[in-house]
Amino acid sequence: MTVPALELKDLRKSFGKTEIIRGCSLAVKAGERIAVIGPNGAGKSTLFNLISGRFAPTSGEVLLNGQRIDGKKPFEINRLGLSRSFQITNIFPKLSVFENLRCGVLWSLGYRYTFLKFLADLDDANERAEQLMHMIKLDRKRDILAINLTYAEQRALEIGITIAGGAQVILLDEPTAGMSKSETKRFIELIKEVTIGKTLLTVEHDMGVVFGLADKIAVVVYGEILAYDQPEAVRANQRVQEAYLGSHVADAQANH
Amino acid sequence: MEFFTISLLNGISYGLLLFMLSSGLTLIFSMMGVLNFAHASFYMLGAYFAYSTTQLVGFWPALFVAPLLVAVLGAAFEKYCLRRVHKFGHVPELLITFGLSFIILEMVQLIWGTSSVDYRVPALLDGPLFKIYGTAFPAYRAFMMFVAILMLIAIWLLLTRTRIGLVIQAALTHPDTVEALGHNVPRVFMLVFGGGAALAGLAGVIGGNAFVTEPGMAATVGSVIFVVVVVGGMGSLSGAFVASLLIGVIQTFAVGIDSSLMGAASSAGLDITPQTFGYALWKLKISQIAPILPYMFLVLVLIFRPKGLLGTREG
Amino acid sequence: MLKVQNLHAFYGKSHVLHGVEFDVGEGEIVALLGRNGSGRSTTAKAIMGMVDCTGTVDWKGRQTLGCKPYEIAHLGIGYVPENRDIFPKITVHQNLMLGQKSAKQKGRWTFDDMYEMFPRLKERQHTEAGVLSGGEQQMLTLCRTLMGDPDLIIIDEPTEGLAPKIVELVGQYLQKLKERGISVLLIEQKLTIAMAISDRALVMGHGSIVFQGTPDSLRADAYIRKEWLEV
Amino acid sequence: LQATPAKPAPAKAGAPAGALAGQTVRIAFMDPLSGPFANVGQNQLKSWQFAAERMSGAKNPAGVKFEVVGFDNKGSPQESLNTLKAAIDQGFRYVTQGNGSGAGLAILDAVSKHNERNPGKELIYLNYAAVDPAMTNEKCDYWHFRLDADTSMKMEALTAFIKDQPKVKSVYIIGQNYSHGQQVAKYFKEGIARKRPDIKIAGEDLHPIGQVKDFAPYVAKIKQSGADTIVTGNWGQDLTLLVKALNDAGLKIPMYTYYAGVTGTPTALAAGGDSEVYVVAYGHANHTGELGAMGAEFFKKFDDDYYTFATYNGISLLGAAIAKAGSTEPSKVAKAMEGLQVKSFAGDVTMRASDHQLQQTMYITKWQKAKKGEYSVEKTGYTFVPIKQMDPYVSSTPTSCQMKRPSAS
Amino acid sequence: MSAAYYEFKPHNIGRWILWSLFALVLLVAPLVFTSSLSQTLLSQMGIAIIVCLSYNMLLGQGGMLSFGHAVYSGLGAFLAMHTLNLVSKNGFPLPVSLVPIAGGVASMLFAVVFGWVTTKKAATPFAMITLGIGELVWASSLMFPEFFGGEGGINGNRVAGPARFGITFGPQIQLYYLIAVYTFACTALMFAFTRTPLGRMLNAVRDNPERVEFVGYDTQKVRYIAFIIAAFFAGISGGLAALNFEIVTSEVVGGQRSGAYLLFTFLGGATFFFGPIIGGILMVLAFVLLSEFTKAWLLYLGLVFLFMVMYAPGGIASLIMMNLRVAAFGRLKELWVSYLALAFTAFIALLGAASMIEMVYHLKLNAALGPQLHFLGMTLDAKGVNSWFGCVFVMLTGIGLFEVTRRHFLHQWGEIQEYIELEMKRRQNL
Ligand SMILES: Nc1ncnc2c1ncn2[C@@H]1O[C@H](COP(=O)(O)OP(=O)(O)OP(=O)(O)O)[C@@H](O)[C@H]1O
Ligand SMILES: Nc1ncnc2c1ncn2[C@@H]1O[C@H](COP(=O)(O)OP(=O)(O)OP(=O)(O)O)[C@@H](O)[C@H]1O
Ligand SMILES: CC(C)C[C@H](N)C(=O)O
Ligand SMILES: [Mg+2]
Ligand SMILES: [Mg+2]
Repeated sequence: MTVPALELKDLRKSFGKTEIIRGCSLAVKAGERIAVIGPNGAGKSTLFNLISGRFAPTSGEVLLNGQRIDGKKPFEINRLGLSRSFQITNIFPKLSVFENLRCGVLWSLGYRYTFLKFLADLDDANERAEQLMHMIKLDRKRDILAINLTYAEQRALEIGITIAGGAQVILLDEPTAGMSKSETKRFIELIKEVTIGKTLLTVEHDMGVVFGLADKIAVVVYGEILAYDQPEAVRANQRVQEAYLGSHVADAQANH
Repeated sequence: MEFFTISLLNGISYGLLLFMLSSGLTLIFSMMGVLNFAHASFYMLGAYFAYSTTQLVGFWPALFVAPLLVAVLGAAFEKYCLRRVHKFGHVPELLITFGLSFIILEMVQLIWGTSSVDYRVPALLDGPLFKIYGTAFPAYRAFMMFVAILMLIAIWLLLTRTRIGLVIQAALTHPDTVEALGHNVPRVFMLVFGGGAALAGLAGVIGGNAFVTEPGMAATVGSVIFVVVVVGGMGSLSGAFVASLLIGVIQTFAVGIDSSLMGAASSAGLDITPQTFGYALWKLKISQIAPILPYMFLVLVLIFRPKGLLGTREG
Repeated sequence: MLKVQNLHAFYGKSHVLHGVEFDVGEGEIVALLGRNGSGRSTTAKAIMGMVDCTGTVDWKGRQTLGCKPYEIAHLGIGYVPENRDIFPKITVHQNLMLGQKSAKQKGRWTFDDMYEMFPRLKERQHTEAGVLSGGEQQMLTLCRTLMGDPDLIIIDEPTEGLAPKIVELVGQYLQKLKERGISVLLIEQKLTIAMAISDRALVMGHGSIVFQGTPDSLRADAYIRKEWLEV
Repeated sequence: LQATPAKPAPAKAGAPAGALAGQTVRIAFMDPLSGPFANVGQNQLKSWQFAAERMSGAKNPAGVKFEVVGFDNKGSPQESLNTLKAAIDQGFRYVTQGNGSGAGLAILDAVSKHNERNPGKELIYLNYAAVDPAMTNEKCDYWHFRLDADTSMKMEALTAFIKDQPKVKSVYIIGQNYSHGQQVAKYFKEGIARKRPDIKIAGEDLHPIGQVKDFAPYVAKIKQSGADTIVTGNWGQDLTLLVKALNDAGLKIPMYTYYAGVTGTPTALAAGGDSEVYVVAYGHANHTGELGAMGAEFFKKFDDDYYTFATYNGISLLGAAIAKAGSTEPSKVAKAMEGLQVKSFAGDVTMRASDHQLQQTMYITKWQKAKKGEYSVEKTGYTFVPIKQMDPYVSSTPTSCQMKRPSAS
Repeated sequence: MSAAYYEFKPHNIGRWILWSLFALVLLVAPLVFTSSLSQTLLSQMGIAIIVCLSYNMLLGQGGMLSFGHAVYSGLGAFLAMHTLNLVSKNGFPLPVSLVPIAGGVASMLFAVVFGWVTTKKAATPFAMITLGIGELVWASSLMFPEFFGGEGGINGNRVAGPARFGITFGPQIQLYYLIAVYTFACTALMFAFTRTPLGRMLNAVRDNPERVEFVGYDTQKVRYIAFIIAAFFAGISGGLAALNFEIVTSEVVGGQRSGAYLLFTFLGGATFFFGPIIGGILMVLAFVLLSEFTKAWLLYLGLVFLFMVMYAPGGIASLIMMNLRVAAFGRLKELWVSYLALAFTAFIALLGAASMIEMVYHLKLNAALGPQLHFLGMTLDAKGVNSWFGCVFVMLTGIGLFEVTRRHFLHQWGEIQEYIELEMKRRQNL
């Protein structure tokens, strides 16, 4: 049996007295696309924060390719090949699009803290940044400061930075939030394209996105994983219906 | 025992004095996030205004008039200068207060001259309040402590009984939204800055004659009041209060401690002679560094508890 | 109640709204639809006096253009901004307190009403609002505005980031508002909910209103939908 | 531009006064004229200008005219070097400075280097108040002349006074923790051990300069120690706050100081009420005669006190030296200045050749309410009255100076 | 802005020209300004340029607001001076020209220690820690005469060791050229730093430290390394200052010095690389010349800051860049008449205001010397109604005219900016 790309073992997190994550266990195989859904405040973003090192778990384990990463700093986790995007756009506002992306690739290409080489001479990094820029379709905005991009473009850049380091496991937190229908559609295609061959976890509320993107769905309710299964099975699951779906809004989205 | 009691009394009263000096800064810094480098200048203005008003109408009216004048100046500065740079971020805000401190200093020198002025403690409060072990406790010092406590209560009421604190905190991140909820944000900012300036002015009225009213007086309190505010914790009034008392007491007791590293080393069997490397450091007595202990305290607190003693936020 | 005429709005030099005209009646839910960047949020901000604009905005017979945002708020217009502009450093309860225009204000709504509406908020009432989940923040902004007891409430994309069930809930609550005589100007992206609850729909495109009518007529108008809404 | 004669008048040998009359000697004054110490600098600049004006022309043996121009060194050693350069560019050959030994040492060193590197364009540095003993000891320089008495001399006078005070039994030393404060402590301990070994040092405290806002803890410590006398080199705020704290605590013991007379300090002292403060200095507020008249006139003109009497000595010495040298050329004047003796306001003063330290009379004065006819310092109603006058030899201290004199002519 | 755009052009002629020009200015400046004061001023400008640039590594590039940068330039100066004395007194075999490097290395070592605690934090805690450390170092600088030389500081003689090629560094001009070489080299190195991976990550840390952690970098370490590098350059400037003044006193580590670095770096413009160069030059001019020119210099300085922060928060560099942008779109020539008019009217207004300020100062400081004062070739009577009336009149006229031209200019400027925005959009969509 192969080692799962990402595995959670009885993960728990409390803030003060309230326990927000109450024992999540989950194993994601390499190359799978998982959608994480659940009611507001269920703990989806918190889960992502625990995995990516923003918070340290109260107890439990997180394993990346079999290696424990819980309690590590975000940058250590990132170096091990896990990258994430943010629910609220989190980019480098005063750097250009190109620079944003280049910042994302530098570490993975081994440039670390060097100040003895010129950026301009780092052909591999520049090429990779150009390539990413092309992938997220921002070539024409190459030298625009990120702060001057439109919302959708910023979201795209957010994804671009996330995948820049070439991490094999990618976490996306509501990547399409705030986008219109048409943009969302385009965006799903984009995400699909750039994450080929990678392990992907996405939080989403838009069922259209969820069903369009996911191989499997994990349903988080009140800090626990209520279900983890194929989309069709989850949709049919009675408890999930009660807790989360079960409305014409979801149906309308999913059937769109 | 005698020394301990007197030192404790001195420590607490010095702590309260620090609080008095820094309360206005706490108010402005914690609410508006502005590192007001002109705070000490407002303090100085308070002293000078009080000096002039005292000559005209006496000390007691000056106690109200001078802070009021400072408040008006502070509010005007907020309205015409500070507000414009708010959107550029904290560094420009800080620099503009820097510029203001230069201007105030020069103005003070122009109006009142470069020397100290003869601003005295009112006769009513001149002299000792009581004697303890033969050492007098001056009445004016007690008055200062009293005013410091009043300031604490006033700010506390302002923060808890009104929503000004909430409005400002909210407005720091989303001024437009707060305004759309029906709050006159610019006016609140102006009032708070004016209020902070008034507190500085009041401290000046009282500190000016307790110490020396001269153009250099701003510079001498300049950085220690930042220490109080930061050690206490940004955004925390009680923190500033605790920090003032703590710094006051620690510093006062440190003055009484004449031991040095050399003493510690020799009791540990090491022999330190003037030839030893870093002899100057070895022979330094704790009492000699007492007045700069607050800065060490500051550095240590920030490293181990960047939020400050009772603070809730880091930035 | 609200009558907007010939509204032009500017961000610095860029002209964003080009003569917007519409009105909102008492107890009416009006949906303002349109693509990203069509100018819906700008319309809301213009009514609230938060952008430079010209034209007339008539509220209960009074011209409010040129008034300050807080004055407009005091006249009874509530605004729920997009992007979840909650105040991150203060608690949930304090956020709600700021919704009231003064500490003494007694409105149609109490804290308990809000907590009843969204029990999740009650649970979190003493936490810093900044750590709330995205959805919880969204609920909070809505409640905060309601605490100000407005007669007209302008809501900018309230269902963004809410779970489908909650979206439906919000729809129900908007209808309840309407029952209490409050008018709603609902700016939405998600047609499903907007069409379900609104009395009238407006479609905006390139800074002006390109369609006005009932939801049903909009549903029927394939051209408008294709050209000005989704694909 | 040049201060020295452009057209050498046909020399009447042996009658230099006639030859020099009408020439102008320009002195560059460099001290803080802005910033926190501006008050002192402004007062001293006026004093120099006042003395120069008063003693110009026929009033000095050389018959030259003196002119003093102020340069703002902001109290900073580095800025002093800039002002020195500016002064050199403008043709000044005489420089005076006094406020702060830091700037003083910088000027001393720079003048020395300049003179070495630019023969024929020498400068003379008249130091009127920088009192670090180093300037006339290990760091002494041929081009530097000190008009004030240095820390060790003042302490010599002070200990000589204390020696005769039987009620002094236990002394507390408090000072600012920098070279001056450390020196005061050192010289006091040395001197008193020599003169009154029975006097106990009850305690010694050095505090960072300008950092103490509240001296109450120090006063508590002093009281605890049982000292009956305080000796301090503190100045400015550090002095006034100490005095206030002593008053507040009701600790009435005599305090011996160096700098209670500096601009601003008397006002602050007066505001603090009666206190027993003594000052050791080479002058006091109640001189009569020429100096007294000057003080009165100065007050009338500037509404300010004249207390930098070194300006008087400085100009007198310079005039005499120029007359003796028969030239305003600094290299000659410097030589003439060595060992020169002139009549001052309190007997004769001598510029000791071995280290260029002026030997002069010293006073111990006491701060008290001014009686009728006494000079009211800073209009406070208080004054410094002399209680002891000491001849120059009393305060004379040995020097370790190994003066390097220019070899040529 | 535009700098990044040209990055990949292999032969960047513009940049070559700029750097050659910089070198040329350094080369000929002392030939134009020959007095000994101006030579030492030029030397000090070189020193100030280095230290302001190094300060801007923290402030502009790393978003670290330091209140204690003088600690590093100052300690560098002290150690350089000790090194120089080793050379001159003990014959330590180090050429004098390399003494500044010793200062740099020493500062770097201090930064390794102090920086480790300082850079643990960012934003306000960072600023406050630097304030605290600055105060501590300043206080110790007076307490330990053994190392810092007490009030007189420590001095040395830069004419030390064997002269190479007849260069002793005795004459100021020789030292100036040494400083010029260092200034050029340090500027080039610091510019190069902005083009390296670490330099770029430093910008990223300034903008969004949290995100930096999620692209694999330890923000603390980025700040720490940058801090050490900045200290190195600060130390070099300190070492040069030690050679220039041949004396180092405790003022060099003082808070005022640190404050001046902050103020003038900002005034020059922290958002552009070359801003601090302007700032450094202005710093020397303000402290040395302005104070000679007028007693009211602190007032003027305060006012300049107030207005600059309010109306040009990007500093002088941003004003220059804005005009360059206009020039790049070929529309600067329309503006020069307005600029001339603005300058002229502003001059009139300032003349009136400054005359009044000078009269007030005169009344306050030199009233005893009579009411006459000379200012800019005019003779004013500080007690005369005519002078006051005249000044008020001049000032009001100036202000009035200025306001008229300013309105006109703003209109023009807005129009040009609009044009540029449109043009840029157009080019983008090409
Ligand atoms: N730092 C924190 N301190 C206290 N409570 C927290 C903190 N962070 C998150 N929470 C709480 O944990 C709960 C889960 O939040 P989380 O952001 O994970 O929800 P979510 O599932 O992402 O919801 P949404 O879909 O609305 O974004 C929320 O109730 C939130 O208030
Ligand atoms: N602060 C601003 N400065 C300049 N232009 C702006 C600003 N805010 C919005 N715009 C521009 O105004 C236009 C209308 O924006 P608005 O936010 O009103 O659109 P919207 O319909 O609400 O879209 P969204 O779905 O993105 O919320 C857009 O082209 C946008 O780029
Ligand atoms: C000519 C086209 C290929 C590009 C054009 N500027 C556009 O993006 O619309
Ligand atoms: Mg979430
Ligand atoms: Mg919008």
